[in-house]
Amino acid sequence: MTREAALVLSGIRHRFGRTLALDDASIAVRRGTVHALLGENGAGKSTLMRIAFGMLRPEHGTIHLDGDAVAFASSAEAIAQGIGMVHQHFSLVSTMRAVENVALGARGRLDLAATAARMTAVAHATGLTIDPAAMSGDLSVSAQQRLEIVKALVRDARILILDEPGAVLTPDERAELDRWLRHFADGGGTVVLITHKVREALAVADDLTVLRRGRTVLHSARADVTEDAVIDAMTGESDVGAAWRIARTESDRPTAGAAALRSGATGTPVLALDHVHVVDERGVTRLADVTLTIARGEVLGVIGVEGAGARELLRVLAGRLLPSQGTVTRPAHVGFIPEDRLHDAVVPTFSLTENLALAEAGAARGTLDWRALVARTVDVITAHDVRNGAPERRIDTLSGGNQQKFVVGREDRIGLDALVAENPTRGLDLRAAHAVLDIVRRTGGGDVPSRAVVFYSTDLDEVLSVATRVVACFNGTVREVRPAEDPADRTPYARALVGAS
Amino acid sequence: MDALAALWDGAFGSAFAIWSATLVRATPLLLLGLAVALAFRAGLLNIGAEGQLLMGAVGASAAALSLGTAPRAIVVLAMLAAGATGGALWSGIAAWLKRRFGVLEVISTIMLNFIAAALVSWLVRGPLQEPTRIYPQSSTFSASAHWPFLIPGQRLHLGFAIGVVLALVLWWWFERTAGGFRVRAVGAGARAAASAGGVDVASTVMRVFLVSGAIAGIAGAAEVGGVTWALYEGLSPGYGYTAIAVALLARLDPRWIIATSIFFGALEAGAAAMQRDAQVPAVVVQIVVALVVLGVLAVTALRDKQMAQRLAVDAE
Amino acid sequence: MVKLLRLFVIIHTVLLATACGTKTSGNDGAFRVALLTPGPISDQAWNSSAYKGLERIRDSLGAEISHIQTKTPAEFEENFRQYGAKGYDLVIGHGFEFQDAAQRVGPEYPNTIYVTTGGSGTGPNIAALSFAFDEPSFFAGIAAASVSQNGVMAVLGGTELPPVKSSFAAFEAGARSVRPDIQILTAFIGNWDDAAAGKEQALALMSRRADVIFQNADAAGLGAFQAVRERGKAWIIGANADQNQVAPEVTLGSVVIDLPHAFLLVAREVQDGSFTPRVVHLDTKSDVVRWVPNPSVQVLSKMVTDHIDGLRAQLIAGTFTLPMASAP
Amino acid sequence: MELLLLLTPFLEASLRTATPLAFAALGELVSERAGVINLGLEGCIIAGCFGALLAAGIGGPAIGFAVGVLSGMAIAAVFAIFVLVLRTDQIIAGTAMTLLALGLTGTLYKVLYGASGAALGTPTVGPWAVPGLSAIPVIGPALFRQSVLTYLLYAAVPTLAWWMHRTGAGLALRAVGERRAAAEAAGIDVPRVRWGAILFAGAFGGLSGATLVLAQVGTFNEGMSAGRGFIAIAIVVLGRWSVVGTAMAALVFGAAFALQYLFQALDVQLPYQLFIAFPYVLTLVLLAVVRGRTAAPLELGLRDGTR
Repeated sequence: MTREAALVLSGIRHRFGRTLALDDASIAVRRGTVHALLGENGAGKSTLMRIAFGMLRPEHGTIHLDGDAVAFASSAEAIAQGIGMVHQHFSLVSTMRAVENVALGARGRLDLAATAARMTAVAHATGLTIDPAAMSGDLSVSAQQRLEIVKALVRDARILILDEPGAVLTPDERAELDRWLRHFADGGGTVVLITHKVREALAVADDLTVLRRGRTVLHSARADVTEDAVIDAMTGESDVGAAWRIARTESDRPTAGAAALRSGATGTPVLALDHVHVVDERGVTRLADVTLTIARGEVLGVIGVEGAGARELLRVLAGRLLPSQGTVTRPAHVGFIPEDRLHDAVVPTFSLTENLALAEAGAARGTLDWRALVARTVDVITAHDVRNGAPERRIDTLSGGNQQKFVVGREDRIGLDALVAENPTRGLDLRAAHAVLDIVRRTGGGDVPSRAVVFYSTDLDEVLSVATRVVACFNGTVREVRPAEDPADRTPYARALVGAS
Repeated sequence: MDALAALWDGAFGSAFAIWSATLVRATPLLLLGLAVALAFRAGLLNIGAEGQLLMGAVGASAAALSLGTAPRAIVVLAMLAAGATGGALWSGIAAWLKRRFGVLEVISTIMLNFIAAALVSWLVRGPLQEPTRIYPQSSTFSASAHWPFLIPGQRLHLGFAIGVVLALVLWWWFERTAGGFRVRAVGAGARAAASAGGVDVASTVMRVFLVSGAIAGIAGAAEVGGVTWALYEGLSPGYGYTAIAVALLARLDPRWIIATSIFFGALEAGAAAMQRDAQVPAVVVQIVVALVVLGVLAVTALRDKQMAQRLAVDAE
Repeated sequence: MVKLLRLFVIIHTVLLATACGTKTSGNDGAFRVALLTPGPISDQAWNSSAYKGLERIRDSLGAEISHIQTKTPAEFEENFRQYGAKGYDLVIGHGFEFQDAAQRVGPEYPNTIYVTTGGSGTGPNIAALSFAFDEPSFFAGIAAASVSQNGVMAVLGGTELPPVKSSFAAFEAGARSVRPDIQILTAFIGNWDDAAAGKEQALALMSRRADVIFQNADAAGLGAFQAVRERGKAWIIGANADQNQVAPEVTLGSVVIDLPHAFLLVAREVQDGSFTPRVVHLDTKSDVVRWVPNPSVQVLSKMVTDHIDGLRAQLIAGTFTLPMASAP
Repeated sequence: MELLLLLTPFLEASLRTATPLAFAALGELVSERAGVINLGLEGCIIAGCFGALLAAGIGGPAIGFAVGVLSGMAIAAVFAIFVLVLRTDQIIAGTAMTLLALGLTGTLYKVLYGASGAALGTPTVGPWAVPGLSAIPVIGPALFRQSVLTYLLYAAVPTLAWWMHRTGAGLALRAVGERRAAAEAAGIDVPRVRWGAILFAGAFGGLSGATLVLAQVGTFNEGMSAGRGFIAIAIVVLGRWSVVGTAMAALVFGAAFALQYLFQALDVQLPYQLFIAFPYVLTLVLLAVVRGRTAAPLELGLRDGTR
C-alpha cells in the first residue's frame, strides 16, 4: 500500500482569540483511503479540517494537495480544487429545495434542471438518491446527510471530509454510509472521517490520526493499532481510558441486567400512557393509540428512525406535549434532556445560574432567590464536573460537552422521580458521554433515588448499554422489542426499526 | 464652537435647562424607552410606541375633560389609568392580529402609528374639540388635571418621577422576579423557555404586548397632563421612534434607559438652543444627534469586539 | 443605580456652578425679536414669508433676530420661555396653534411681548395678529369662477386649520356670488410637506374635472403646482405668499398675506414702546392681505377685475361685508 | 358611468404612486433577503431626492438620476460600515442613518438654495405615452402613459425575480439571508454579498427619491420622503419577501393611496382623516386576510457575528 498522499497538513497552528485551538497539528491522508481523524471534543479535529477546507487560515503550517503547496483564501477555492466537506451541523438551507442547496455557490446563470440531472447522475453512480425538488428541511436526517455528500460529489469532489457523520444515523444507515465510503475510496476517492467514536472509526478506516489538545499524538495504519491504544491516545489518561473500556464491555451484554430486573419487576409505576394519540398541527398522526407504563427502577430504551414518533413519545412522557387524546400519568416534575441543546435546553446568552433557573421558570411565582440558585448551580457544576463552569459565566462560552453535563445535572435534580433523555450523548466525547450515561444508569440502588428513566438514542449500542427494556417506534406505534436468545444478536432491534416483527 | 457651546448650555447650562428643558424632553423618551425595552426583551418588536403614546394621550385627555374639577389626586390617577388603557388597547389590536392571524407586529404597529395620528387629527376636530369648535384641539384641562411639578419654579413634572420609579421597578422585576425572568427567557430563547421551563410563550408575549402599550400610553398621559394640558394633533415629533434608539442604546436595561433618555432629551434641548442662540438650522441638529448616536454605537461596537475576544469560546 | 444617581447629582452641581459664572444677561440694549415657525422656512409659503418678515425687521429696525422651527406644543412653550428668559423684546409664534403657549408663558415674562399670528387671545403682553385672509380669498373665488370652464373647482389644504377652513369658505362664497351653481371639491393632504401626495391629490381633483385649484398646503402644495403645470387645462391659485412665480404659466394669482409688512408694523410699535396688546386686525384696508393676480397671464376679463376692484373699494370703505362670518 | 371614467386616472395614479414605493421596497427586499434590515432606507430616499435635485439642475435629468442613485448608495455605504465592519445593531444604525440623511439634505438645501427654496425649476421627465399600447382602452393610458421610471420598473421586477431565482448570485443572496453558515460552507463570501445587497438597497432607495423629485414633484423640500422608507419596509413584509409579491404589495399601496385621493375628490362628506388612514387600515386587513406562512429570512436583523 504505497498510495501517494492526497492531502497533507503539517505543523498547523491556529487560535481563536486567546485560545490556542491547534498547535503543531499534522495529518497525511493517502489517496484512495478512508482516514479517521479522532479526538475528544475540543481536540481541534474540526478546526484542522476547516483549515483544509479553506474556511480558516492557519497562523502557521503548510497544506499540500497532491504534493503541491496550496493556500486557500476561501472554501470556494478548496471546492474548486476538489475538496468537499460535510459539516456536523449540516450546512443546508432548510427553506430551500435540495437542488438549490446543491447549486449553492455556483456562479452565473443557474440551471437547476442541469443540476438536478447531475444529482440523478450521481445517484446512478453512487446510489445516493435524493429528490431534487424536496424541501431540505423536510428531509430526514440521513437524507440530509446524503444531500450534503451529493452536494460535494456534484462538484466533483475527490476528497470528502465528513464531520461526525455517524452521530445522527441509525445503525443501518451508518452501515450503509460505511459501505458507501469504502466504495468511494476504492474508486480512487479520498475520505477524511472526523469522529470521536473509536469503534466507528476502526470499523471503516484504513489509517487514523489522533489529536489531543490541538496536537497530533498518534498517526497509524488501522492494522497497527488496538482500540485501547487509540482510546489512551485520545484521552491521554489511561485510567479514564480504562473506565471507558469497562463501559464498552458492559454494553456488549446489554440485556443481562434487564432480564433480571424484569423477572422480579415490582417497581411502582411512575409514568403511564393510556391510549394516547398525538396529531400535529398539519393533521398528521404522530402517535397512535400508545399505552405504556414505566416503573420506578426501570430504564426504558426507545429506538426509532426520524419521524417514527419517538420525538413525540418522549415529549408526551416529559409533559412537554399534550396528547390529542388519551391520558398521561406523570409526576409534577419530569427531568427532560432534549436533543437540540442550544434551542430547546438552554438559552445560550444566559449564565449558568440563569439556565438553572430556566428549568423552573414556568412554574415559579413571586421573587427568585438568586443566592440559593447560585448555590445550586455550584452544586451541579461540582457534582457533574462541568469544566470552566462558574455560576455567572455565559453557558455558550462552555464547550458542548460541558454544556450538556450541566443540562443533565440540572435535569437530574429536577427529575427525582422521572427523567426523559433524548440523544443525550450526541456530539459528546468519550468522557462526557460516559458521565451522561452514568447518570442515566443511576436508576436505583445505592444512595441515589430510584426513579423511572426513558432513554432515546440513535446509537443502538448506547441504548442497549443502559436500557432494562426496549421499545421501538414505527409509524406512530410503539412496540416492545423482545431480545433474541443470544443477547448479542441485534436482529430483533434492526427489524423493529423498520416495522417488521 | 458657538453652536456646541449653545448645545451644552441648552441642555445643562442652567437649572432651567436641566429641569425645564432636558428632563421634560427626556420624560416621554424614558417612558417609551421602557415600553420598547420591555417588548424587545420578550422578543417582541413593538415599533408602535408612537401610536400607543397618542392613544394614551387621548385616553388621559378624555378622562381629564370628563372629570372636570374633581380632586387632583383622583383626576391624575384617572388620567394614568385611562392613558395606560388607551395605550394597551392600541397595542392590543396588534397583539390580537398577531395571535389570531399571525400578523407580524413589526408591520402592524407601524400601520397603527399612522392610523393613530389620523384618529387624533379627527378627534380634535370632532368629539374632543374645544367648545367654540374653531381650533383643532381640546379645551385646556382644568387645574386639577395638571400634573404636579416636582421642583418649584421648574417644569419637570410627575411623569418623570413615574418614569424613574417604573424604570427601577422594571429592573427589579426583570432581575428578581419569576415573571421578569420568564419574559427574559422568552425573549432570549423562546424554544428553550417552553421546552426546558414549561413557559407558556404565547400568553407571556401577549401580556408583555399589552403592558408595553400601557407604559407607552402613560407616556402620552404624562405629555398631556404634565406639559400641554390639552390634546393637540402633532403631539409627538416621533418620540416612539427615538425611543427605540433610547432603549437599544441602553441595551434594554431599564436603569440605563434613565441615562440614555436624559442623553437624548439633552440632545434635543441643546439642539433647540443651537437654533435659538447660534441660528443653526433645525436640520443640523438631526445631524448632530445622528453623529452622536453613531459615535456611541461605534465605541460600544469596538468594546464588544474586545469583549468577544476575551471570552473566546473554548469549544469548537 | 445609586452610583448613577450620585453621578448625576455631581454633574449637576458642577454644571450649575460653571453656568452661573459664565451666564451673561444678554440684555445689552439691542432690540431683539424671535420667530417660531411650525414648519421649514423653505416652503415658499406660510413659513418662508414669515422668515422674510423677520429679516425685514432685522434690516429695517436693526433688530437682533432669532428663528426656531418647532414641532410640538411642548416645544412651543419651552421656546417661548427660553426667549422670555433671554430678554427678547418681541416673540412671534407663527400660527394660531401658538396661542395657548403664549397665554401660559406670557405672565411669566412681562417684559417680553408675545404675538401669535392667528388666534384670538390677548393679555397684558400678549397680542394676536388677525388676518382677514378670507377677504382676498373671496376675490380669488370670483376670479376663479370666471375662468372655470367646467364649472368644477377645488380647494386643497394641508390639514384642516381654522384659517384654511375659513379661507376656503370665503373662496366658495366668492365663487358662488358670481356662479351660484358652481361645484367645489374639498381635499386635504394630511400634512404640509409631502409634495408628491399634494401632486397626486391635485391630479385626482383634476380627474374629477376641477379646472381651478386653490391650494393652501405650503411645501406639499408645490406638488399641486407641478400637477397643474404638467397636466395643463387648469389654473392654480397660490396662498399665503405671492406664489405667482412658482409656476407662472398656470397660476391664476395668489392670495397673499404680506407678512413682512405686518411684522414690521408690529415690531415698529414694540420698538418705540407704543404697542398696546390687542388683536391686531390686518385686512384689505391695511393692505396686509391682497388678491394678487398673476401678471404673466392675462385671462381675467376687465369686467371681472373691475368687479373685484369695486368690491375691494367698498370693503375698504366699509360698505361691503363678506356674506359669511369672519374667522379669528 | 362617471365612476368608469375615473378608472383610468385611478389606475394611472396607482401605478405612479406605486413606482417610488416599489423601487424602495425592492431595494429593501434584496437587503432583507441577505439578512439585513435597513431602517436607513428613508435616509437613502431623501438623499436620492436631494442628489437628484442638485445634479439635475446642473446636468439634466439623466445626471440627476445617476447622482440620486449614488447619493442613496453613499448613505447605504455608511450604514454598511456600521453593520458589517463594526457589527453594530442594525436597527439603531439604520435609525441613525435616516436622521443623518434627513439632517444633511435639509442643511445642504438651506445652504445651497437659501430660504427661498428651489422652486419648480428642476428639469423633469414627464410621462411618455408608448405608441400603440397607450391607445388600449382604459388600461392603456394607465399602464403606458407613465414616466420612463415606471417602464424601468416593469423591466426591473422580472429581471430581479429572474436574477434571484435563476442565477448563482441570487441563490447565494438568499442563502446568506436564510443560513449564513450554509453559504459560508458553500464558499460564498458572506460579507461581500451583504455589502452588495446593502448598496443595491441604497441605489434603489436613491432611485426612489430621484423618481419623486424628477418624475413627480419637480422640487425638493425637507422631509419630502414623508415616511416612504418605512412604508416600503412594510411593503416587503406584505409581499412576503418575494420579488413579485413585493411589487404587487407596492401596487396595492399605490392603489390604496390613489383611492384615498379619489375618495376625497368625490366630495364625500366624511372626515378626511378617514381617507388618510384608509391605506394603513387596508394593509392591516390584507395582512390578516391573506393567510399563509410568513417567510421572513431566518437571519434577518441578527447582528453580524452573533451566530
